[in-house]
Amino acid sequence: MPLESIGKFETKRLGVLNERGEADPDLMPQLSEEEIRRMYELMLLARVFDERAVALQREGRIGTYPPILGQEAAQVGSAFALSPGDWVFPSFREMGVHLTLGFPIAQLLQYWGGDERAQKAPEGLNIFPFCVAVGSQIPHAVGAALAVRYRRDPAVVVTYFGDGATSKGDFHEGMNMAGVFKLPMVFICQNNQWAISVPLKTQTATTSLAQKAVAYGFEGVQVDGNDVFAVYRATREALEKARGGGGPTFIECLTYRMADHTTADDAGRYRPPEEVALWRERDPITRLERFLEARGAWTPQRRVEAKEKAARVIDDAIREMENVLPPAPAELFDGVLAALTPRQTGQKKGL
Amino acid sequence: MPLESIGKFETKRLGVLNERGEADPDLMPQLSEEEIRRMYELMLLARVFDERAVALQREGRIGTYPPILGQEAAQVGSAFALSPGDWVFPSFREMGVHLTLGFPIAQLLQYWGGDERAQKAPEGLNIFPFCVAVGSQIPHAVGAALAVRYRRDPAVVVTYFGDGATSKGDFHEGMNMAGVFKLPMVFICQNNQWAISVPLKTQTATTSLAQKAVAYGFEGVQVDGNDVFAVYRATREALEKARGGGGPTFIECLTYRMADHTTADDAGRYRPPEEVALWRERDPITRLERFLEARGAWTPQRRVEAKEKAARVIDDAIREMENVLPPAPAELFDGVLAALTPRQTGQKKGL
Amino acid sequence: MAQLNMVQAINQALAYEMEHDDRVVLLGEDVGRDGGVFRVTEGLIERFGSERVLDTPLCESGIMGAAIGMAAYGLRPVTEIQFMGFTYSAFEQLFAHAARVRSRSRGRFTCPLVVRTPYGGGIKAPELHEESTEALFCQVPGLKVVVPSGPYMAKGLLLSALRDPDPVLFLEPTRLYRLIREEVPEGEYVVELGKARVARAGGAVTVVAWGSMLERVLKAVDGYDAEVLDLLTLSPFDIGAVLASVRKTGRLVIVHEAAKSCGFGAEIAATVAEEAILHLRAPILRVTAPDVPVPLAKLIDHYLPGPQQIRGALDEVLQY
Amino acid sequence: MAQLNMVQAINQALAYEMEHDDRVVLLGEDVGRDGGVFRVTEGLIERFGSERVLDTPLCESGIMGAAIGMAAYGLRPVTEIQFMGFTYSAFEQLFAHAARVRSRSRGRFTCPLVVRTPYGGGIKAPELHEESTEALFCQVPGLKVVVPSGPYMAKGLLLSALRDPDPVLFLEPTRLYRLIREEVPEGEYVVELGKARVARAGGAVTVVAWGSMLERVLKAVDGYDAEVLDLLTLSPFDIGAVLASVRKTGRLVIVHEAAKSCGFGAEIAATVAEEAILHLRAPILRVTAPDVPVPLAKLIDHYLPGPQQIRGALDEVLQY
Ligand SMILES: Cc1ncc(C[n+]2csc(CCOP(=O)(O)OP(=O)(O)O)c2C)c(N)n1
Ligand SMILES: Cc1ncc(C[n+]2csc(CCOP(=O)(O)OP(=O)(O)O)c2C)c(N)n1
Ligand SMILES: [Mg+2]
Ligand SMILES: [Mg+2]
Repeated sequence: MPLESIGKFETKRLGVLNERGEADPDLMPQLSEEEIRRMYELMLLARVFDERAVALQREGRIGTYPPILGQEAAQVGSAFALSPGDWVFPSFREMGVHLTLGFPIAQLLQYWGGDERAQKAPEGLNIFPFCVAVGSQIPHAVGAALAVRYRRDPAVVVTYFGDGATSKGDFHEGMNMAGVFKLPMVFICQNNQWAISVPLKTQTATTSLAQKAVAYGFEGVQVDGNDVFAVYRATREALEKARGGGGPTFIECLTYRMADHTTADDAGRYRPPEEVALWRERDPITRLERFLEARGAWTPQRRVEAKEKAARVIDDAIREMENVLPPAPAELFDGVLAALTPRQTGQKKGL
Repeated sequence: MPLESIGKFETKRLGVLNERGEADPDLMPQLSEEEIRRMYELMLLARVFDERAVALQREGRIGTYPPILGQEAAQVGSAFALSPGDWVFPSFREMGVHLTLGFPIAQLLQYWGGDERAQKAPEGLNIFPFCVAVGSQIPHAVGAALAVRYRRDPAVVVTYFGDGATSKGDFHEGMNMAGVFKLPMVFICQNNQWAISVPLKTQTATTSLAQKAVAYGFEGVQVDGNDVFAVYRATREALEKARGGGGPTFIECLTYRMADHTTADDAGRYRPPEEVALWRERDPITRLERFLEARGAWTPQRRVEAKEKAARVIDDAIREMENVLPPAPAELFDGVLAALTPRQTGQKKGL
Repeated sequence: MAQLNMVQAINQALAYEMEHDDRVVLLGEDVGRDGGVFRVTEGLIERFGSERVLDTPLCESGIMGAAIGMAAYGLRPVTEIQFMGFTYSAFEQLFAHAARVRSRSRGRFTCPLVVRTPYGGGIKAPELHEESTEALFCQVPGLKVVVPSGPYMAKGLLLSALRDPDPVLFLEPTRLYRLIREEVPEGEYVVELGKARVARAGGAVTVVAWGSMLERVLKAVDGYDAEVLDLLTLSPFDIGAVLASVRKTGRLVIVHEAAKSCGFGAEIAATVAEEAILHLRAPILRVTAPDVPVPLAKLIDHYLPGPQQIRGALDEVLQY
Repeated sequence: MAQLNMVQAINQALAYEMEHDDRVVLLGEDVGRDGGVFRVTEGLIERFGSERVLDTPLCESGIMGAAIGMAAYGLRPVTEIQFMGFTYSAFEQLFAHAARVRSRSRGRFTCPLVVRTPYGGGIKAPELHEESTEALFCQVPGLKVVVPSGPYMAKGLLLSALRDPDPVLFLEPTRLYRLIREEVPEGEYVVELGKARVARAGGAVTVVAWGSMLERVLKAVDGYDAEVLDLLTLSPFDIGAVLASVRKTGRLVIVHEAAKSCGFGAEIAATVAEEAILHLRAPILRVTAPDVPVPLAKLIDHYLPGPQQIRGALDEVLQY
């Protein structure tokens, strides 16, 4: 019995599309040309959305905004795998997920414009409000998954969060419960390697985030987060497993925050330009373009057209957003309680 | 690059003394006869303390008390490895640690009698007050270790907690910081397999608690918690590593809570008597006696004498505890602030 | 009608509602096989199964967060936090989430959640087992706070809470769990949230109390012409009832077992000083614990307000 | 003397104390290389090294807990919590630990800890970035709560807090960070904790405020014979100063940006209703935010009490 081995664990990394745009045929997920085209357009839509949002903030037309530049594959690829009944508990930096799932674009902008009315997801789209308190949405997803299981619904619950969030107790308590109750869940970590100015190595002493799943008794996998096919494949497999009663999966999408943390941040203060330049070369959109190009399905012109199309969609949304009347003061009281307290009623009248 | 391995981990279990009392010579830690005798006496002291404390509670002479029956090896063995300047952040069920470190016995009883004045550790003994909020002491240990490092002190910081505590965010946040800052710490988990009525399998989906260290980038090891030599060895090694700048270690002492959760609990409600019976046969004290007996260093008479000696010590402590005058009402204000606020001053006067 | 104690009355309310509404599920530490550390959920796992009565890992914040997700999904979760002192680690989930699900999602999701927790002092238990920090939670817009004062009220209020569309913190005065027996109807009845109860009519002074202090107040006022209001719901509290009584008596004494500063008594006093000051003939007195942490057993009796202090305050305001 | 804004004044206080007391260490998210999200700790890691200015993982509760352990060991940690809304997850550590280290250990260990956090509304930032829940913390025996109202006070109060033997929550009104410039002496000076300041003398009505509301109040009272008290320390608050002013003016208006119910205004009003009611000629009015969660940018101006509301309250009490 002396010094006995009681557990062996291995963490793996999934990549499908290399940086030259070559897909591993054994790992390439089943996707129609049309689906791949759609993915590409969504990634461009996310890119254009992001560019416009940053510009709107600079012009003072919306408030502080957290760019998703560089994370398009991780967001679009994962959301693309979801089914309509699934539930999503996002953080605040997954606009690519919202866009993929068809969340109204004007509403996204309206939210970042400081209007909480925009957090109301359309009926039928189970996306929880943006969650600014890092990691605190994770236990909510656990609860929804408990409810899914209790109701015997076919849904899976997905929660998104960043590398920084893995340091929070919420992450731990949520992952642990998901393991114990073997819940139909997928934990998707957008490891963009920075939490504001704090680099990954100050966030954790581990070599991967995926290995953290060892602490919870279920599978964790790292995927190349700039590889939309790998992200899609890992998510789809995890969703299938969850739907089949196989329990939760933790997916680390290793990607990079190419922009500032938010429009209120200046990343130049704390990270070397070389690092950013390196990752700029790994742009997830470029990589997909290389793949398409090799198949004869892409030319630079294709990008221009797709971007123009995206820009029209976004511009419409901006107009729509800017036509929304500001909330009336009385809307302060909207939804605070199903029925206001007498004091609230008085306060509302007194406004 | 397809599905590449990015990390391999193995969790090990250390045992030195088997259930027949045979020690593995390769793993047996260096301990003099005198030290082993001292360990044995401390384990018996802990046992007698525990019996007396439960009896005192039954007689209404102290309040609710959490027995340590069965955890003597895990507590004495680990505390025995500590050096004088080390810091200890306990939970509430490590009276064997306090006894080993020389914490005044009367004070232990006084505390469980509902007198917080007893939480004042003697000068020179760096034991933090009992911590009832499960797991919440763990980050304090992290902070002390940061201070140790800052001060370049030779101390190591040890924190004790149960299996239940590993589900709390505090455990996670503390372990993670310890890994990131590579702190001189030892995390000692008393895995007694129950958290009140919640069995280990409802606490975690993992096969060991030790493997949780994989999530924090440092070593975790499981030891046979009913084997005082294994516990001692693992703790001493972890302390040496920490003192040498090698960073933290997580030690899972796999043991068993042979008694009720507290004197207010009835474990018969939720766990099978066979399980308890099984573990009663693995009594850590009996195991050490078998070891000693095989060396000709133990007879049943030896136990009787040692128990009598322990009983005298405890009885003195009980007398001492019962001679302590109850706190005066004004002591409510003791230590609330270095200087009371005007309102508090008024309240104190008005008592 | 059966004579029940509060543990039984609460158990009955939970069982009744679980029987009639399959959205109601319980979760918490030891609520299942053990029936809860105070046995409040005894027998429920046997009756409703382990899918509706969940023993959870030890993680109050996670439990609270999970309950929020369940509620948003359409269930009506009831969490038991083992002692009020352990709600602190779940504070963010309650404050920033449970209470804001409806407003953040503008009604798309809601949070019909009941958080039950033993509350208050006088049981000679360990550290953090006797907290009474209700005022922390009364400060949270979107959250209701209810404190029963006996078995009958406990059942009726809990049934209301279980049907409330918004989150309710249900504080169960631990000292009362088995202290009082009352007639409790077996079937369904509700006590409306937000309404105080005149526990004793009187004309010379109004005494406002709740939870386990009510029992103490009722004993202490013997011989005084005091009107005693049992607040029952602290958030939102029954401002109308308090003002009506104070306008009649002209004097107000508030009794609570929490420390004085920023205790819930402050809100009551401030409201009266705002709305009915001209009816007051005397200072508004608060009889409370002192501004110190809740002590352990040996000092708890000196910490909790006693009958003498209550009568002292009555005598003082009656001088005016 | 230099004209400094509050960011600079706080930075100077930290630098001064770090220079003179090697026990002072800073920790928090982004306090090092980034200099803090508001740049309050700018330049300190360069000057004092990464052993004294620690960038931590993202875990407020862990940060707070670690700071407690550092303080117990003998250091004087200063934690920055990035926004007040993120103190909620650290609430247990503050409430059940920081504030009780001294009493639980009966003085064997202490907790000289300063928790700094940006506080309050009006900066049009995301959710949870504009909270003003000071009253939660004023309810904690063993914890002090300080709110500067400008650069001069900020530096002097922070130096006091850094030297205080007990934990201090130092709330920095975010809206004021760069709004006001004042002469701030370069060297050492302290402003005593627990003392209010008469920000403007007057005879007809007392207005109590703190933090960013002070600035608003001072503008609003123009033309009124109002005495304005800047509370500066909320816990313990300067009861004597409030009572003295109210006894003189006979009227009290309290202004705070937190929601009304159980806001800190309640404690002030209750104290006055207890100690000086016979001096009052008018109801005690609280001008506060309504009982709703802090809204996002589009509604924040309707949430925060404005000059009109303040003047409305003054007009009302002056009628009596
Ligand atoms: C609990 C909490 N603490 C601090 C913050 C301030 N903050 C906003 S985002 C952020 C970093 C988050 O890092 P990560 O989880 O990696 O997500 P990312 O921003 O990279 O998408 C911080 C510290 C917050 N929003 N919530
Ligand atoms: C935060 C918190 N939640 C709940 C409790 C009530 N409680 C006391 S001990 C305990 C179980 C602890 O289990 P474990 O960590 O395994 O330690 P053990 O009691 O087995 O020594 C619980 C739930 C508590 N003290 N603290
Ligand atoms: Mg990140
Ligand atoms: Mg245990």
